[in-house]
Amino acid sequence: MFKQSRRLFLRSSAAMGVALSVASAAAALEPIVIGIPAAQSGPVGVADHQDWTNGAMMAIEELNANGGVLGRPLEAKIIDLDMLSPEGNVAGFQSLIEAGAHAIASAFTIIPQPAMDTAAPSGIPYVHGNTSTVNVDLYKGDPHKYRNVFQLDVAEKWYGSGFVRFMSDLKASGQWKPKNNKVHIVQGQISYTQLISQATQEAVAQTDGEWEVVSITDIQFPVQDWAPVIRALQETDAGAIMIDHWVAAELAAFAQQYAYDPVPGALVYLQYGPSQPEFLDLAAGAGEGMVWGTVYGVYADESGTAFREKYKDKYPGTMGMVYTGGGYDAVNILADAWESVGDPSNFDAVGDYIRNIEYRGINGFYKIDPETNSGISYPNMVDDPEAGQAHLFFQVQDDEHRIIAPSPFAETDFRLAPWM
Amino acid sequence: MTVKTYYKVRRRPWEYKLSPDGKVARNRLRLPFTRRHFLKWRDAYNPKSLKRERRLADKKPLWWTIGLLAFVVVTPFLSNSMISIAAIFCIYASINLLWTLIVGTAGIFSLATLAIVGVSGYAAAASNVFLGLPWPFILLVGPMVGFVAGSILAAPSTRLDGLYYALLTMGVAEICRVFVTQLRSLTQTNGAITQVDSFIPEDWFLQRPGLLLGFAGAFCLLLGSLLLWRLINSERLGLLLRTAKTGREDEAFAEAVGIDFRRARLTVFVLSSSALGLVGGFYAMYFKSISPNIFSLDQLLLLFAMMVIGGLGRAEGAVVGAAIVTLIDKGFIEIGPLRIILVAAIMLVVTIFAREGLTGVRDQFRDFRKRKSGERRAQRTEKGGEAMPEEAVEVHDK
Amino acid sequence: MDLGLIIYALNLASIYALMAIGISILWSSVGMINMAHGATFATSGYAAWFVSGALKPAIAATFGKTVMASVMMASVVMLSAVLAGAFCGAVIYALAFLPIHDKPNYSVRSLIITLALNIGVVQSLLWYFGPRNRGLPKVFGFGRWELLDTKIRYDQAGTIVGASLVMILTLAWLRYSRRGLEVRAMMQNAEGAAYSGISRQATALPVLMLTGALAGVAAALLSQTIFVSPTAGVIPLVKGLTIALLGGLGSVSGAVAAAILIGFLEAIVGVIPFLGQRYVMFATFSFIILVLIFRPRGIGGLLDNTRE
Amino acid sequence: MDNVLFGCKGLELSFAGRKILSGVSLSLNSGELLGLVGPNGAGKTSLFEVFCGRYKSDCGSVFLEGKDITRQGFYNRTQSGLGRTFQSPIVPMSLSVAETFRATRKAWKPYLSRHDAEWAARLAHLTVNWETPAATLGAFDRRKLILACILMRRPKVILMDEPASGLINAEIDELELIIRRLVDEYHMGVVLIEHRLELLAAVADRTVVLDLGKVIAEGTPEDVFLNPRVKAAYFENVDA
Repeated sequence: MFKQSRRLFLRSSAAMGVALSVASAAAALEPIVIGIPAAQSGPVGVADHQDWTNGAMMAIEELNANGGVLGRPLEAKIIDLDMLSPEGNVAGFQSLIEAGAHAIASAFTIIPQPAMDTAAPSGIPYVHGNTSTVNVDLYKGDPHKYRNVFQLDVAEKWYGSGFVRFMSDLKASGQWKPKNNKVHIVQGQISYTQLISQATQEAVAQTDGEWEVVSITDIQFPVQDWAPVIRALQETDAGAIMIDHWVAAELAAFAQQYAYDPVPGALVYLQYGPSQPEFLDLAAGAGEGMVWGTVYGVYADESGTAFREKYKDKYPGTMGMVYTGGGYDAVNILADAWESVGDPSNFDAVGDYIRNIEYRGINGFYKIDPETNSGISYPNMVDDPEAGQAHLFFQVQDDEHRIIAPSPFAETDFRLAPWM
Repeated sequence: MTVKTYYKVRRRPWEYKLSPDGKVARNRLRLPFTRRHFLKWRDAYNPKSLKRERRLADKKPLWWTIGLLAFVVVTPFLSNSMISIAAIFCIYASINLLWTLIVGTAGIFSLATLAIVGVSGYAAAASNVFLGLPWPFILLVGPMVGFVAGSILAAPSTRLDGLYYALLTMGVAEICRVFVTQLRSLTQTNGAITQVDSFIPEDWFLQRPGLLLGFAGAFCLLLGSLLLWRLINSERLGLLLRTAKTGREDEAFAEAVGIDFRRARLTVFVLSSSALGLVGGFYAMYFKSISPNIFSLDQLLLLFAMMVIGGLGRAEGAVVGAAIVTLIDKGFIEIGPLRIILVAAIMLVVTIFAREGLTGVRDQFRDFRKRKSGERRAQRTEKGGEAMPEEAVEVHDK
Repeated sequence: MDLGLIIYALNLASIYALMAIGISILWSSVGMINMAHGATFATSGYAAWFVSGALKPAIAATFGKTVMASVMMASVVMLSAVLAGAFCGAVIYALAFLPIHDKPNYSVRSLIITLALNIGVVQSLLWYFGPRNRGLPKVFGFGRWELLDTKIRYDQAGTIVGASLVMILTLAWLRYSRRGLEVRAMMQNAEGAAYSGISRQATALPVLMLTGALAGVAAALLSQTIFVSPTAGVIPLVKGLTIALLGGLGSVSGAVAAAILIGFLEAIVGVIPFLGQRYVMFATFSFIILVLIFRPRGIGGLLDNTRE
Repeated sequence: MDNVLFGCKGLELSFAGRKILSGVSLSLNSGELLGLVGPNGAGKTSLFEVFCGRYKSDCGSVFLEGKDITRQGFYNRTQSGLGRTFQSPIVPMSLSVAETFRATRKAWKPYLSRHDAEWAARLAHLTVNWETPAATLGAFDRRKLILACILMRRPKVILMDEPASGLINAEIDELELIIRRLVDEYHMGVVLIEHRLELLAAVADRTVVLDLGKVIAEGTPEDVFLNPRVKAAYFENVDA
């Protein structure tokens, strides 16, 4: 099983080389370079970045097999990003820009400012899935400078209101009868989880007593043992539990320990972490019935299913549910832009194209909100399912992630978890 | 009759000698207001030719000047990312130099170096972002906070043994990291302070002119650190501390001749801490942001690796090590985690084979050669043992 | 303070103690601060995962779903972790002890070499196995007991019992075997031991292998609760080091006492409402700093005479 | 005893319940060489350590020129004019002789000049090349080095802990010469530890015998030799 990540990645790079030489017409021309800064040696985010790289590589191979873009082959330039420190971000982005990248496609970085500041002056189109409010604020501070920095998905705060809406809808549909209106939030300490927690609390406050946050438990990465958290959960005995944490392995450990000691009847929502492939493997069945969500996930509709199958062919095992599609879409969006602009080196034209793009990808419909230079979320911001990226809610059913909301994209109905 | 052969005791290292006019009186430049000379010239008469010969007894200043000049001349012609790497190198090298002062000169095994940089950087950045002080004050606030932090941290160092003190300082660094990440007002940015004002104008930031200006600043920082190193390590404080360096007996000697080495240690610690504070402020300005990563163990280990590879306790070690590791870590990001493995491998090999890092290799090799030639000479003498003093008169050029 | 909290504290304490004892013994007998203890921990975890994964079909085929199968699985996991740990110890012996143990600056250089090994091994694991965490087979099975109205998970109970057992065995070995006598002689006075004919070179190897095996056991036990990953050793290393120092380097009983203290401290801080989990590290280090300020050589001296 | 230069009153010292010193009182005049003798374990070196402040006494006081210096640190006492040498010939391991002198000259203000160092070296009969690393000196030269370093500041009192140990007879003679000159010409007070009584007889003006932390005899060397308590302490097994 261990073969899949690194070795397959190497193999796929080799395959790309073959594809390059086959595309004879394209091979003669100078390649279009996509820079991918991916954390490979840091303590966090390596798995997500691997997903993104896999998705992007898949798109590049497909495009190259079809003759490339503008007759030119695509080439990925992957570097190891130290995304925790300013100097790491600056060094990574600078080296990509200097390597002659025509665009940068990045999953995310923990401190966006240095990365954006490095990319912005060069005017290079920089598309990413940071899912961050900081990003939006920075853009609003200087829209001209950051004009070519696009956050393909939405800011993380939508996770909060989305979750509350999901609970209300689920309750209204009658599939779940909460035993009380209490919500217990377990929150991590980074900005991402903190902002989601804040947004959730605000959204709960607006429900006029339909829900009520009764307890907030703080946790700190790395969580070695969830026993104290589970004790706190049982003391509160809330109807809905939100584990606002993003490290898949630790959530899997939570799932296992929770399975011994569940809070009867509670809805368990694990926020984003289970999207990472290792969750199902590690939880080994204990994740059954747990709910999680993402504002940027791979759909299960026709194109989404096709993508999932292709992906699983290429990278066997459990598939990541978020950044795989994200990387794939990002490259396709860039390819679209280059195809219609005609000159990948004309950064501003490419940027203008992306700003006005309307693209339906694996992770939903991409349209850049001019206010924030980032995506649009359904149903949080728009009511038309095909006007944004759906905030998908998954439930682990029979050891598989199944979409249970929002409506047009749901694969299946909510199912009561074993402890409910 | 047996022919007696004479051997040279040992080869002299090849040395370039000036031959000044023997009749002119020697006149040396002095540093203003002191009795010190710039370079350590030594004149002597050659007993064979009876000519006056002049040699540079200490060539290190020459190498430093050549190296730094080459570095500062070449860097502006490099690519943007190389200029950034050069600036990062300057910053890391400065931190390493100051850390070497603490660990090597003062002999206090502190792991809170980056914590001091971080705390002062954070305080300086906060004074700018939240209190609205203009950027020149960052260069004042940084050292002040560094001074305070250094004074607080220095207090327990006289009571604790090396390893225990190292643990304590590691704990302090961890507490700082946790504290900063817990700060609710910094939650938005994951504990980082961003958009700090800088000596680099906003429009130039991370573009060529800005990079060059940043590099110039970082280079000045490095020069400043080297100057501080020189002032502390080669002057009175350094001399006093070297007297009390190697252990209890040395400390007893120092006290017996009236040296208050504890106070000297604390002085060096606090001075270096203030300078580290300045580096912290500069760091926050250079990147316009500072993140909790500065307190992380990984970052500390990276800097430690630099010092070890270059040679612990030497200025040239701190700088050479910083150059090698920064280049690998920031320049070879394409090869991914392999580069970290490469750094670890270099560290391993250097430590196994070199006593005092890369910059100590030359001395180590000379010692080795001396020992070997001594062994050979001993074998050649008739008794097959060491050359006795009375035999030594027969040996040419002893 | 109820039983559940005590169990949780003991669970933490037993893992910490396993790591800290290894570091402590190693320092006092061989004079080496082993920074590669974390790498040993991670490597053992991966070895257990790899071997158990490889042997899973064979065991399933031979024993089916019987109790014997789970016993076999458990012994495979523990054995492979222990062997891998001991092997890592031997590697550390070959790289960080043998070439330099009679050279200048031995203690600093061995620390640096083990540090380099730690960094290198962690990154190699990350490079070869990828960033994904791996789950070990559950040696103690899934489930929990109800004891006095408290729920005790099998893995918690197993860890506490297993760790205590291993520690008792180790201490007994040190106490009663000839090798153990030699090790203790070296712990008390390395020079004196050398004069009475105890070879430092010959004794260092079993000591390193033993401490490596202890880290292996810790890895196998902790992986019952969390998972195996390249960086899994970082926290146990930091905790082990701090606890060994807090216990007064070189004092085994001090290390155990410190591990229990820290285990309980972490458990209690975790449930204090206004502090909570996020202040656990904060509290731990503040506590250690306080102790060091009042007792500059840790708490070891309270229990026995540590080596000067 | 009004012109007492240096002394102590009622010093008590114990380690882990064991009495090392009990009620030791001594006094030293300027220009006097006081011999301190006693069998092994009598507490001679411990007394020195208390004198120079490396051990803290349980009670009692140490005074120099009428000033109480009990609370001062070692280096402070050195700076007030109390020199001390050690039983083992210690020198800074990483400095040359010249550097050692330079460090000593600059130990505290006012800094001394190189001439002071040269004067002290001559006084201590130190005739080695100043570029030699101190660690490579022989035992006698090492003792001379630390003595020279101490002499540089013209101390009032010098405490010497077995300066003759490990020296050959000719060297001991030279040492006696040096010490006598310090006492006679420069009127320094010297306290000399030596456990060989016969050596003290030649140089000391007055001798104090210490046994089990107590002063058991005091007087000229000849008187002390005949004291039965001293004989008992030294030759326990012999009927005295």
